[in-house]
Amino acid sequence: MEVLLFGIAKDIVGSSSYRFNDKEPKPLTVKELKGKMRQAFPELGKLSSLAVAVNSEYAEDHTSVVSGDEIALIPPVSGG
Amino acid sequence: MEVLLFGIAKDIVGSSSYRFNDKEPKPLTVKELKGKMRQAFPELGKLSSLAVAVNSEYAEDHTSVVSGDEIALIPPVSGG
Amino acid sequence: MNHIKKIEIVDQIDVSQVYDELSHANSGGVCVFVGSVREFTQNEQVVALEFETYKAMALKEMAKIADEACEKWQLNKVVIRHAVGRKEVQEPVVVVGASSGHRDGCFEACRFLIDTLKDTVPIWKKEIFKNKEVWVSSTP
Amino acid sequence: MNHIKKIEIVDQIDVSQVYDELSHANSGGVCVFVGSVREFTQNEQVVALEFETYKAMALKEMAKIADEACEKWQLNKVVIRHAVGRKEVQEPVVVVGASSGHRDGCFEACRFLIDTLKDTVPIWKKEIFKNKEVWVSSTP
Repeated sequence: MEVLLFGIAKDIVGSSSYRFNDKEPKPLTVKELKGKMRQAFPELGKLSSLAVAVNSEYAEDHTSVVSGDEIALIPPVSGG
Repeated sequence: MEVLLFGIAKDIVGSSSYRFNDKEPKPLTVKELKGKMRQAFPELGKLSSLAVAVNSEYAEDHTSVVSGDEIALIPPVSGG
Repeated sequence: MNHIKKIEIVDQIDVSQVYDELSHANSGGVCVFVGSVREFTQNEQVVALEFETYKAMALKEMAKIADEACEKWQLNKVVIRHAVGRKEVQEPVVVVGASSGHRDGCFEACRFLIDTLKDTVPIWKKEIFKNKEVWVSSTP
Repeated sequence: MNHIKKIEIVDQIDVSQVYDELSHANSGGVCVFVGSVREFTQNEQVVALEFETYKAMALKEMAKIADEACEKWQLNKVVIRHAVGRKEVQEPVVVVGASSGHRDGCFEACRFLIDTLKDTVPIWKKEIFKNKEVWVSSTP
């Protein structure tokens, strides 16, 4: 399970994507995924917001995630 | 004393300016001028509004007019 | 302050130039409104519009509007340009715009410019239909 | 309906093309907003901005905004175009616009387009100062 990273999230992790270790239990929901990412990279917890997109749509905390989904962390957007 | 005419006022009078007859008493104020114009051309009285500009500024009813002023009738504007 | 305001009455409007006129290093936002000839007015097909102006006075009134906008909002540039003569369907007849540090200012100013222009500037519009011609707004 | 909406993420914005894209025989009004790089942010001199996007998602979100605008207002054309990469002071970074029969629609829609874009579209802006770089809005 891979997570795409952009903006400050990419800087914090130091890479444009993050792959969950195949040996650990995978997150089953968006909420679990965010929790695991914040645990691994505490700086993510300091952002003013952190959303998750599943298959390029904003996802709710309860949305389930499976391997094969295109998952992305969405730090605070600032277009325009 | 000459009055510049535009838009529908020009069409009503049939000319782009109107000259007061030197023999009649001249209007002394904007209000008198409008009255005399409406008397001469009753169709002017049917417009939704009729303003007067003296020296290319909107003038009040009580503004005085003298020969040599640039005077214009301003029918309802519709720019844009 | 006058270098920031561009006030013109022209025969033909070139819409592509206006952004360059409004662009400014301290402006994060530019808002432009372009009015053009619509093909239908109240379900009647318009052939063309014809604009006439009392030019000396119109330029003064347009300058007043630009001044007032610059007092109300912090603007870096303002453009007010109106066309005269006959304009066919889809041709631009007026362009107004403002640029400002943040977007609130330029949006509000741009709206103010066109609304006030329509209220006060001595320009007259004749709608030319197939079988008649009408001076807009002239009768109640 | 999709022919009326133009949604793009590009390397470089050509502001002069947008009016032609929005022009329409049934539109009496076109409103355009252009966002550009300001030289100063809170009194600090900006060298450049750098924009990054999650393109597939950004295009979807931009399309949703255009759809929503077309539901709220009667629009003949909509453009939403954002630039990515490094942008110097005074360069355009975003252009949004709408055209409609009357001016209310295009003004309100244009404001909605840029406000909503800034809220929802996954685009990130890094301010590059002389001695530091900051991802905008990322921390409280």
